[in-house]
Amino acid sequence: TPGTATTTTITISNPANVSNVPLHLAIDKGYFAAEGLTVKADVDLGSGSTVEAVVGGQVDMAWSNVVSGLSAYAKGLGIRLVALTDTAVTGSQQVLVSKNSKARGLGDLKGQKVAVLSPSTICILNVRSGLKAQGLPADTVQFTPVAPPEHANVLDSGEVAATCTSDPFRTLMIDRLGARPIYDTSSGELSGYAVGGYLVSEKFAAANPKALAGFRRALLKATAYANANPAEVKAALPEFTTIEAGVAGKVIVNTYLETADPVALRPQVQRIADAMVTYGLADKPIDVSGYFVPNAS
Amino acid sequence: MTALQVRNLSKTYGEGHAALHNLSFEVKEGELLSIVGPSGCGKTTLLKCVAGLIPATRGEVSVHGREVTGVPDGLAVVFQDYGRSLFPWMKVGANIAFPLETSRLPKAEIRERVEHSLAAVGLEGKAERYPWQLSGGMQQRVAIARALAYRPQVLLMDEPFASVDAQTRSGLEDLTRRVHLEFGMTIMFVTHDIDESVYLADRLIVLRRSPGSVLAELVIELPRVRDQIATKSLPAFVRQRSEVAQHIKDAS
Amino acid sequence: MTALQVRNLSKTYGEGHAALHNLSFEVKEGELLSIVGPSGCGKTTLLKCVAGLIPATRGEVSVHGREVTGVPDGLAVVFQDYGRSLFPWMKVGANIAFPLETSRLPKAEIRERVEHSLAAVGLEGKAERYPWQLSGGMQQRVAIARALAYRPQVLLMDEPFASVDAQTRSGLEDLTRRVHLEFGMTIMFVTHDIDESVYLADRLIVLRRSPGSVLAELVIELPRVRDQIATKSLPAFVRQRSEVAQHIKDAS
Amino acid sequence: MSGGAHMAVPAAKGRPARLAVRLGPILLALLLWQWAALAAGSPFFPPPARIAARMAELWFSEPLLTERFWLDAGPSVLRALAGWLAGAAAGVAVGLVAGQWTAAAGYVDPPVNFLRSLPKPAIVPVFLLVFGSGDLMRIGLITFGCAWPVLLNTMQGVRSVDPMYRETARAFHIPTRTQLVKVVIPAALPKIIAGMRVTLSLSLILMVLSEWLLADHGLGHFLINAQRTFEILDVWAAIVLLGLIGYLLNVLFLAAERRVLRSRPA
Amino acid sequence: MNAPVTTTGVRTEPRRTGERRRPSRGAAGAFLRGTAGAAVLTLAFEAFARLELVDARLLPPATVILPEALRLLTEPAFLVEVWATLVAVLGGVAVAAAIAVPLGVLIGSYRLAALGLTPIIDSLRSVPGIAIIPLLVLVMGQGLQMKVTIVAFVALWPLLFNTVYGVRSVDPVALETARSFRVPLLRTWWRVVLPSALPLMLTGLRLALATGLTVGIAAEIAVGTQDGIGYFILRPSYAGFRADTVFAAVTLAGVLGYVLNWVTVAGAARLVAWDGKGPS
Ligand SMILES: Nc1ncnc2c1ncn2[C@@H]1O[C@H](COP(=O)(O)OP(=O)(O)OP(=O)(O)O)[C@@H](O)[C@H]1O
Ligand SMILES: Nc1ncnc2c1ncn2[C@@H]1O[C@H](COP(=O)(O)OP(=O)(O)OP(=O)(O)O)[C@@H](O)[C@H]1O
Ligand SMILES: [Mg+2]
Ligand SMILES: [Mg+2]
Repeated sequence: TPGTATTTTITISNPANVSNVPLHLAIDKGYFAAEGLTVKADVDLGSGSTVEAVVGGQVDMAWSNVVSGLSAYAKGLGIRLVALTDTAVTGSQQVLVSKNSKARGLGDLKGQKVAVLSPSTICILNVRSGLKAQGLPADTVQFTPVAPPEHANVLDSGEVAATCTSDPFRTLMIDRLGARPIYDTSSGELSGYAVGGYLVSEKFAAANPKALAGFRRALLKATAYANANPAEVKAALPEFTTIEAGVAGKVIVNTYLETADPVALRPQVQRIADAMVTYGLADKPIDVSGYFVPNAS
Repeated sequence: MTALQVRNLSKTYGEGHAALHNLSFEVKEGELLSIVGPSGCGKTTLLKCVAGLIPATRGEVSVHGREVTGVPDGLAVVFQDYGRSLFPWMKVGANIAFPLETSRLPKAEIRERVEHSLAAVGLEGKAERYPWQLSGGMQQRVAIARALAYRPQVLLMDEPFASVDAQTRSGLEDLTRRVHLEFGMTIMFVTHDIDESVYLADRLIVLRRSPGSVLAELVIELPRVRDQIATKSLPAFVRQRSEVAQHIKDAS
Repeated sequence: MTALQVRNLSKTYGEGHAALHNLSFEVKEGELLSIVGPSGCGKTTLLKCVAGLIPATRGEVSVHGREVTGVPDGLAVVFQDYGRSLFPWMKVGANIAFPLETSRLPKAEIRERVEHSLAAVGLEGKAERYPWQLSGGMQQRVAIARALAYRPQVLLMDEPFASVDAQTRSGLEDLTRRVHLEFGMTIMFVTHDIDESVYLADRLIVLRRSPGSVLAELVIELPRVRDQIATKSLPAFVRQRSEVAQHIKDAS
Repeated sequence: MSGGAHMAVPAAKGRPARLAVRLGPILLALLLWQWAALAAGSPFFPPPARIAARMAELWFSEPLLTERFWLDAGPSVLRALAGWLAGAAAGVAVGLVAGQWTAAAGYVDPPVNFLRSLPKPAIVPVFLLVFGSGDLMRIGLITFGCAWPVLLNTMQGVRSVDPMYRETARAFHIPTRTQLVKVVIPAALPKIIAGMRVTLSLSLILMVLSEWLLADHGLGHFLINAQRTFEILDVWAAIVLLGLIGYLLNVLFLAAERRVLRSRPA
Repeated sequence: MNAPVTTTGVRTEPRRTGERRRPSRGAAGAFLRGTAGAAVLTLAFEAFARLELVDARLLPPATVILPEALRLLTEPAFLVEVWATLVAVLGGVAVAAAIAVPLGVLIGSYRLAALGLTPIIDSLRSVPGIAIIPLLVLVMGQGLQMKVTIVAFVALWPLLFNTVYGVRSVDPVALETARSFRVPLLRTWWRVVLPSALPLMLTGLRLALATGLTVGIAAEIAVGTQDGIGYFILRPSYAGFRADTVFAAVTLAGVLGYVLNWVTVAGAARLVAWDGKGPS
């Protein structure tokens, strides 16, 4: 059973996105097996409940974006970060306007609504930092959470002036609807931000230090492989995500993080935590020093 | 003139349960026809067919020369199952006034008719009660009052006095004769009481049991204006009474 | 022995509508008591109080010496509103068998009783019909059959023959006398038919109208075993019949 | 409709006793909850006392209600009620027609049963595309969801009207319209009301669902936002507030129901 | 439905439909009428979609959705998901019925029970099922157990209220009859109260099934479970611009609801054949 020291099986709930390709590569290539781990990855389609499932012990581990994870951590829910997966590159997430929109930049969206995928997304930090860079107040635009599949709907029907969208929807909306990017979220103050990573519960971390260390090693190996073979990443996408082969070729693939020591990642995460305070996603400073699962070996 | 004509009427319920078979008779304008027959012989069925409430299986019914498809104009019914024919959500007064409300009668006239007909059935001052606050016999009288207040040209009554005591019953019988004569109302009166059927009727039909059809028809030889004591001791009454009784014995 | 005792019974519905006032009488074991009175005088109310279906406002009722709080053991009621007291979702046979099912009677015995009592009320072969497929009078007879099949020690009947024809009615009256004598059944019989009340009763009570109380009490002086023709022509019958009629005139 | 079926039960006598019966169980439930939450100690299941404190802070301080209360709950409740009323009206109207005319029911039945089985979250986008993201779409969605229970109950109620009532009405030449208003509806009323009671709370639930998308205020927005940002206490506060509103609406509804059904046999 | 009223003020008989006019009985007539109704709905939707107020790739017309739905019907992968949803829905409704019927009889029969339990019930049922999904996930994960629970939670209320109102509208004379024969309480409930309340309870069941189905699928969408129709809707929608498949699956969910309802109605027809014939 999960949560005991002898566990070698780890169940993971992960969304079907680009960030999780190395995880699946590691499974397919037997890297986890080599560490004596059985990893079961359940593809989770855009639910908001993965953190709850981790805390409740229904799954051992879940992928979450950094801002969501941090905000759960800051609320004292007893979760820990095992590893970060990737960092954003240009084009991985953009603010899109519709074909007929006259907007050229963030400033033109004044007083309008932007669809984001959740109320705790890095996009809000990025857009607000972008606004600040142009000398505009943070409340120039309003954010409204919309599930990514609906981004095309709300933009097309004019319910929002812009959407902050990642791949594959970003590619699809540009391709099919003629949507136009006006801002790239990796362009500002947080450029190269970490996108997300794997969370476990405090209890699980304490009980399974060895297994988690093994997990990290295997994942690191897969990460290196992925960075070295971008073509294979794109080929793997249609297999475990919902992305169709035709689109997968055009998808922007992030840079996977090849860091063995999680502590080295602390500045990366602290930077986002600080930005959350600056841009109003957290009401008090978050100290991320206790956030990481320490390396056991 | 013929007020009501029934020709070769048959009625079969569901699959093959015949209730009426090839019934023919007519009622003249302003006539009071009694219908007697054993329980279950099809009296209620006949009445509902005449009222156009249920469709005949075969044959036809016409009222004032027009074939009955729906409920004919100017016709009212007093149902046997009075308890269920009063609307429990309306007070007694409202129950009586209800059929009148769709007419163009002025409010005051409606109110007067309600009071009048309630008084006629001996229920003065009960207009503000609900039907379920009345005794069985009182409910039955409310149903009668409703039909009377409606002033129909043709009135069908299905065992209307079954639940009232002898004294009230006599009063209601006389009331029936009175409205019949006063308004020239054509009345079809279903009963299982032989005395009552003879006392009330201008003409009388005895139905035979299963499937119901006409066994006998009598023209009642009594004066138009009748009296409970005097009329019932007339030799004609006594004779026709036992004649009907004999027929009913044959009918069962 | 006293089967049923009513002492100073009063019943007031809702706010101050008195239906019964200070009523006292008793019924001896194996006696048949008729209750007559004008419509609305409180007969049904009295019967429901005796059956423990509605609570008395004042006074008390006891059956076989035990005060009535709920429905006493071994008691059955035939309701005036027969149409609604039959369960429309049960066939006639099931309606009659229903009260027997909780007894420990074997299935065969129940079936036999159902058939027997149906036959007794002249409804052989109707067990598989639904109540709403029967005529009014037939429904009423089903309700009677149900009570008979139950074989109660005390039977309360509320105008049970109101909707049946004279002939059937005579048959049912004789049936009532028969079960009364055969099973020594104590019966309280509410009716508004004077002939019937006298013909059936061992003793008779006339109720006065509003609020109901006892106006007169008669011991009927007729032989135990009766006959529709012979008994009704006895001088005692004729005398007591008109005595009751006079009382009822006073009662209204 | 104090209920034909109330079987010889001594009704609670007097006001204090009634109050005790009314409040006793819910107080007991609250105590149990408080105890269980404290015993469990999970961050996801805060004790009711803390939830109450948070609710007071959010909505019930200042003189009586905070400005925030009107912002969060006001428009939401109005939307829910508007949708509820519209849905009930539509349900009663169609239900009457379908119940009264068997032929009409034949036409209406399949589309109705198809439509009411559509998963609501999946059709929100359709509503969005058709009605936009304003109140029209939200009220439309609530109406859409609330109409079905009322419709079905109305239909069932109309169909089981005692046939004697209809026959009586027909025998007295009551025009069809009057028959509907004065006979069929009153006879079916208890069942129609049952349907409306079911949908009253449903309207709140649909309100929350409708506010998940593109709303910038309202309880649904508050709830989903709290949930996504792991403000567990706020989630609970919103849930309890919804329960409270639902309870209050039902109290009003029951009072109205008692008035409407006052004249039924007891 | 308007009664023709002649100018002289003489009331004429409003045309009655149904009674005289031979109702086209039987399955064939019903099927034809039903098909006609469905066709009208389809055409209306088609016309709306063809107006192109909305991009056809986001809201495809019926002529695109229906063939896709037919294709899905022949796809075993889809049928497996239908089964998964069905199990959760039927399980949940069964649990709900097991709670709602006894509770409803209790509340419908006893004023005290109604008085004491109504506050709790009315508060509980205003809680949106979807709002408590994360809490349920916490306790029971994202699988069948969670789905059954959430379905049971939402299906409970229509069943409960229809039972309560059904029990309350039992004819008092019928109850007096049962009491007069000293029929024991439980038996009275079983043989008198429940049959009389049955038509309304069956309506509750139909509501519960539809609500359970929509919420079951909603839960599948909301938590991103691994199976069920919701999953089948979610997957193409996350692939982007697969509105045809999404709406085909949504349509089939509606069809499933229709079938469930039809089965209930057909099953109920015999049970409540007496309804609308006699009193109560
Ligand atoms: N709805 C129905 N379905 C099937 N059979 C019916 C229906 N209504 C009446 N019947 C049958 O038709 C026959 C005639 O019934 P009807 O009610 O006309 O008799 P009736 O002469 O009025 O008797 P009563 O004097 O007892 O009221 C009876 O045998 C009855 O069982
Ligand atoms: N539920 C009730 N609520 C209020 N008043 C009632 C109720 N039931 C009966 N009454 C009244 O009590 C009185 C007696 O009624 P009851 O039914 O006992 O009369 P009854 O003697 O049986 O008359 P009938 O011969 O007409 O059946 C009547 O005046 C009636 O209006
Ligand atoms: Mg009859
Ligand atoms: Mg009576």
